[in-house]
Amino acid sequence: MAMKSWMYSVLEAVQHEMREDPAMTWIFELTPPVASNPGKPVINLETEFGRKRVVNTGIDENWMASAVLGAGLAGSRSATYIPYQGSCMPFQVIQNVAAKLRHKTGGRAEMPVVWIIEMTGQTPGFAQQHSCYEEDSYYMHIPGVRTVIPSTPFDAKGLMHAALRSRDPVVYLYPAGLRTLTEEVPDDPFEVPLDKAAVRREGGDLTIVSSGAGMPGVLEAAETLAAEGIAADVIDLRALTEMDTETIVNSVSKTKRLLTVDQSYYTLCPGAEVIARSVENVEGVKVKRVAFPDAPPPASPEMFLWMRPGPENVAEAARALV
Amino acid sequence: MAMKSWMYSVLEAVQHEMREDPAMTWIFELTPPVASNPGKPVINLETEFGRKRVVNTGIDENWMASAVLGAGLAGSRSATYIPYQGSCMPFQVIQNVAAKLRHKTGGRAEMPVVWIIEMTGQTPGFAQQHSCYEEDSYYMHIPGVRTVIPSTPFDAKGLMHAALRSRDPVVYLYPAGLRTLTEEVPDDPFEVPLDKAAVRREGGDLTIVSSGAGMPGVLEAAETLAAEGIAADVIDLRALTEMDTETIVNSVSKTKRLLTVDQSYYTLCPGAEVIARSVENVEGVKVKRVAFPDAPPPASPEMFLWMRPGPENVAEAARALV
Amino acid sequence: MDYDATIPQREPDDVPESRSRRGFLKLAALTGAAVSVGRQAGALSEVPFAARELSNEKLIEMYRTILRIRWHERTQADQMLENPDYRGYNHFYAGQEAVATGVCAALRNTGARDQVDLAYSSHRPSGHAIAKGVDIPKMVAEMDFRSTGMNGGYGAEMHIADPDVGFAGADGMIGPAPVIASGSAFAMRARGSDQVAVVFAGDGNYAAPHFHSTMNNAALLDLPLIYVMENNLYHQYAHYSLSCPHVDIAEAASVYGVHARTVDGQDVVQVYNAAKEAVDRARAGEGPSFIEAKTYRYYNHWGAPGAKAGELGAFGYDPLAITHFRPEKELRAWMQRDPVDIARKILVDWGVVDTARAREIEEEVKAEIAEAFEWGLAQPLCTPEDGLKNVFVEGTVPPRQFG
Amino acid sequence: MDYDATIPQREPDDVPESRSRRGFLKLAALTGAAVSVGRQAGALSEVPFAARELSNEKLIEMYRTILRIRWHERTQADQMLENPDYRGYNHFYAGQEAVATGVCAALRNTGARDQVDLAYSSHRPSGHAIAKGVDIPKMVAEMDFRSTGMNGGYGAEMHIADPDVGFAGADGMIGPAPVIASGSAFAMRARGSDQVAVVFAGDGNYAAPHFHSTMNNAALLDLPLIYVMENNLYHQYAHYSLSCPHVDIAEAASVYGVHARTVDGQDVVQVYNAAKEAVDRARAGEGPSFIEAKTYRYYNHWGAPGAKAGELGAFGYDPLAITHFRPEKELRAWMQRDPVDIARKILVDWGVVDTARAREIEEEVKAEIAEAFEWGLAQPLCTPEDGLKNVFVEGTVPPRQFG
Ligand SMILES: Cc1ncc(C[n+]2csc(CCOP(=O)(O)OP(=O)(O)O)c2C)c(N)n1
Ligand SMILES: Cc1ncc(C[n+]2csc(CCOP(=O)(O)OP(=O)(O)O)c2C)c(N)n1
Ligand SMILES: [Mg+2]
Ligand SMILES: [Mg+2]
Repeated sequence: MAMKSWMYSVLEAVQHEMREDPAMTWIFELTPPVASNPGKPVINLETEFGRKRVVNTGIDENWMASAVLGAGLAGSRSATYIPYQGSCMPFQVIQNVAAKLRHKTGGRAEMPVVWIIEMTGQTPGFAQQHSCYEEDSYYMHIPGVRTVIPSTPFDAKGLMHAALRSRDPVVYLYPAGLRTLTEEVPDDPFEVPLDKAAVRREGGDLTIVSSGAGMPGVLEAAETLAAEGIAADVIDLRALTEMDTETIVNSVSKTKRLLTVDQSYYTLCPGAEVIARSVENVEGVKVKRVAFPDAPPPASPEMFLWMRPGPENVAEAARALV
Repeated sequence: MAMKSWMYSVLEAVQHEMREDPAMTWIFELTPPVASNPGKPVINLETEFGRKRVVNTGIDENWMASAVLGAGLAGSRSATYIPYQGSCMPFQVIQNVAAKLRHKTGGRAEMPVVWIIEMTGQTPGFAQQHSCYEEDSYYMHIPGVRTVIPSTPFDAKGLMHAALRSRDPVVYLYPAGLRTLTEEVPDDPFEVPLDKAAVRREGGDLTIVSSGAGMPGVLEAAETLAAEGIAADVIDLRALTEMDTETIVNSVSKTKRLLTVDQSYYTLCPGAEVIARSVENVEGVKVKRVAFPDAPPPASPEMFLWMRPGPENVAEAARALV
Repeated sequence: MDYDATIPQREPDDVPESRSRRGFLKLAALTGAAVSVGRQAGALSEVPFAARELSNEKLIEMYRTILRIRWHERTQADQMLENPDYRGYNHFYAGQEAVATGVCAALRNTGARDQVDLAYSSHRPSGHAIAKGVDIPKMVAEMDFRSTGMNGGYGAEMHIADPDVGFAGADGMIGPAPVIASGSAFAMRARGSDQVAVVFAGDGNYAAPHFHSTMNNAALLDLPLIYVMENNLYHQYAHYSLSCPHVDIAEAASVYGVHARTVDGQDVVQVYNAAKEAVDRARAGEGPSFIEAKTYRYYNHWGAPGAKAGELGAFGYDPLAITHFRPEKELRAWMQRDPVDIARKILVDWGVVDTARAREIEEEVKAEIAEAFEWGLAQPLCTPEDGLKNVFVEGTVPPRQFG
Repeated sequence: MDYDATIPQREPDDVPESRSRRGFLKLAALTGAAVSVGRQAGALSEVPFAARELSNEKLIEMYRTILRIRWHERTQADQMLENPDYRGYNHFYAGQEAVATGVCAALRNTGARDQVDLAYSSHRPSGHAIAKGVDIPKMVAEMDFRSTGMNGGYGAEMHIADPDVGFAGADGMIGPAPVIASGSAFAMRARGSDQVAVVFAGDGNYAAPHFHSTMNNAALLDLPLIYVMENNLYHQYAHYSLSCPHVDIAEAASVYGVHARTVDGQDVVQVYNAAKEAVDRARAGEGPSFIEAKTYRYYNHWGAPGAKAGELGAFGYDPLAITHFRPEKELRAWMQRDPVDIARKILVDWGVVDTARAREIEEEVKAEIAEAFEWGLAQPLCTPEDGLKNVFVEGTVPPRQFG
């Protein structure tokens, strides 16, 4: 156990699995699979496992995503790290090939593969193509791949172990803005389940549901609200597909107040699904939805920071709801 | 005015616009841009306008979609017909380039382009990659392109005129299963607005919202229900982005009962957004959602036809709601 | 052979006059009917004649495989044409049998997952599947959506797969399969296995952007990938010159440094020779190969329109009066060089069997296929609720059609 | 030039031993520092020397353009290093100035939408933008997110565009721009215009699947497309030999039948000659061209790390100790062939200006750029609510961050 950075926690999991399984491969593009952490040995997958197993080639995210799928079908566990700029380049092969492969073969295809897909949304000034945070919804609508999105270094490691060990293909969304988080993370391997939401706070006045990069702002807002006497259940989805409806419905049945918070565009943001499932199952729920407007993120920090949902927006919407 | 097939209605619109504008181009792949209709001259865009303006090259839907975008940016109106097999091949360039281009240039990019994207979902036996009906949600989450989905030959023609004349880029989803529909369609050009839902039936007991290939089954169910004394408002979304919230909210405020019907996968189907917007705006709404399960469509007709929402499913869910 | 007629008609001032296109037209006009002969001679002289080492048993088995594919296609076409209860369909492979057979004869088709060679197929999979060794009755059942089919009735024609014999499976999309196959080859190389990954793809795949990814990465990483391009001249209604500036698509591959061959796809021995060379290279760590097999399909793109029950091939079907449609004379010219005939003649010529025995084998195969259809079409239909299974390894997803 | 050092170190048994890769290594070792000289001589002898027809005014204007780019970069780098209030950033183009300048000098940079030639740019756009003739003060304002900037502060560096001068704009993605540019060329050809579409793309674009789509369709349709590949040897930290089996990427283009040239990207005259040839061909309906300009960037991939205010270039920055990082000696060797120096020497040598006048021009340009920054950084900031505009042509979208 030690304080660990996000990236170190993730690569620790990958390193462990690659040591256990000499057939496992890793394909990268921009980010060399290297991480260091105070008081810990440097992890460098490329030098430790060699360029036959750990490789970068050209800027071709579709090849990267397809190649790990092919590796899986050949019986080798495999993962790739797709940088956010290329986050939708492999969309078609995941949506239309990988996601349908087990079903179409009547269960005979094996796909022990993980696509780590970076998401951004954090850096003001990077604009439309480099500040967007929208992929959650695209990948969430796909059945047949498990789509998860960690929001803490602990979960990042535990979900990585679970994803690499899963026989289901996993889209592992990685909110790059959370890279600077650190927390206590065990050295030994452990799993966080791929289909369970986390209740981050228990309140009773309202339910706030968010995920990934939305979580820090939500937790900050919940703190503020608590100080004002408003106690919120805070749910971190973690699993987008399959979504943990039970945890949401349990909370909403109790609070009858639901606030969803997303950095993704409003229309069909994950919160839309959370709301729909809640009101399908619970009557008389009051709802509100905080999300990025249906506009690409602009470059100007003045525009961008005003549009991106922050803790104050969350707190304000919560106040209006209770 | 004459009874016209779907494809004839669409190509009539395209032919008219191409005659008006000698710079306009059309890129096709499988389906030669040819249509005939009893008592009407055959339309053949390729022979009428020549292969400099009407072209097919290889099986490369990303090129097709990107090429019309480039044509638009060069000042030429342009459209392409993407067959359903390639429906998500051009996803990235639409989502991450075209949709962001007007915003990122501060309004200076002009994109008078239309991507006609075929959707299937109708033919039992075609299985996962050829019976799916899922693209509505992927394209609907994208801001900056107008995504529309006609459900009748009349709308198909009117929306095509509107799309081709729009300065906004348009994703025009084409439910291929509706190809066999015919109805009275005017010979002269006319427009159906790109952002207005259609109220197909007025009832008052409940609101049923659907779109595209879902519509025929919904209308059939509404008929059945009417015979039983249950009167439904039936709304055809037509515009997925930007969605016509007003029409939905007006109806739901009145009925307080909302049933959404989609052929798309349940999680984040368009109905999730309809439900979320409804309950954000109207209190005390009872909701139900009919959709394709979160599984790829299987080949076996027994499995597929059971899973695909049909008129009986719609009627049954409506009965349970009122 | 009415070769020129295969080139789509165009208005002179409407024709893109690229240099390579002009080259294509000229070359095609010059060589005409001799194209495949010229290629054949080339292949004979260039590629080591590995087939000389094939045992008589193996040669007979290859002949049987060709016949199994042929009679599977013909029987299924007859079903489609005559049996109103039959619901299956196919993108028929008849005419191309020697390609799948020659290639798969050079592969390891049994063994554990780290032993068996993998073959990726396309939307036209039945020939590849049979050559790779799948259970034909189960495939027949699958294609008619039966619950005891090879894939439980979930996939049917365009999605059949049988990992047990290394048949990675059909794929209904043009583009992705070769890239995915290169990933299998990458994994094989990474784990130090001598397996190879083969992908069968049509000429339509050349224009897909995936072609570049596949070739480039296979070359850069020296992958044990064998790309078998079955150039049957058409994708649907379009002649390949509309989408490819090369006469031999193999040229496009060799530019990446990929070992490339063009072979007569109607002659199983030539296909085998090229495949054996490619497999030996790949197992020895010498990297990827590309084999362009010139071939032709006897039926139309999909299903049996234009065909008559009991007759081979489909003639004169062109409902949309598509200008680019393949001419009937071209089809008839190709049928003169039928892969079944060619294989039979070789076996007789080499003294492996006599004509009578060859005919006998054909009758045996016909009976085997008839039985396969009998068994397959007698299998139980699927249970509706099973559609909710096999989304993930475990569990079922909830029904959602009821609201 | 320490050329070998640019090739990533690898363990012998870990190296993919593709034939082309070996060829690459051998050729690079053989030619060493002489690479660009050899190419230069080749280009001089092959490409018509169109520059002989350039007027003195035009030559001086080209020199000014190079200087404008150079001083824009240096001034902005200094801002980033020294002005804590400066928020802009750049992927600096310094070192590559001759490419954008030589190409755009051969284009039509004004006129209506059916007259002006279009240039598509990349994530490294400032040089292309200036050469195409955008308003520099407005670009400076845009890069610092000002509401009166070229794009209203919506886009900033990686998204600048100015359709008025045919600058179709930057694009932060690797891959799509060349394909889109080919669509512009398609439209130009379809409407019978003699316009051309140019796309600037880095060596990183070679491996993207889009490369194939662009080349193939440009060739098949004979499009008036000019693909200018600025091969500055690296994409981020990776030498291009990791992603490309060719020494000259132009080889990859010529295979499609696209007219291809390799030029010394440091010499504006050679770039111009190749560009003029390509433009003339395109306008005459002779189809696409590919120009590979061998060049180098003086700063690191992004921003100014490793740079010192007031000094040109960035040295010795490699925080992640990346094995594939470019060696400092390589950078210094390239700086010996600086595009500004080369352009100045040519002008003096041809008697267009004397050294004193050349220096004077440089001072004028420096002053012009300084003014541009003064104006740009004094512009008003954006209004938050404006972020909801320009999603569609008309209207604003609703705010949704408030719930
Ligand atoms: C991405 C994509 N676009 C379009 C199609 C429709 N389609 C199915 S098969 C086919 C033609 C394929 O031709 P080719 O690769 O030559 O194979 P052949 O049919 O000749 O065996 C096309 C266009 C598809 N399956 N996938
Ligand atoms: C699809 C995609 N993947 C990854 C990136 C991240 N990226 C930005 S620039 C760059 C390197 C580009 O190299 P090159 O094309 O040689 O241009 P240069 O930077 O040398 O000018 C990369 C990988 C991107 N922008 N787009
Ligand atoms: Mg073909
Ligand atoms: Mg570069």
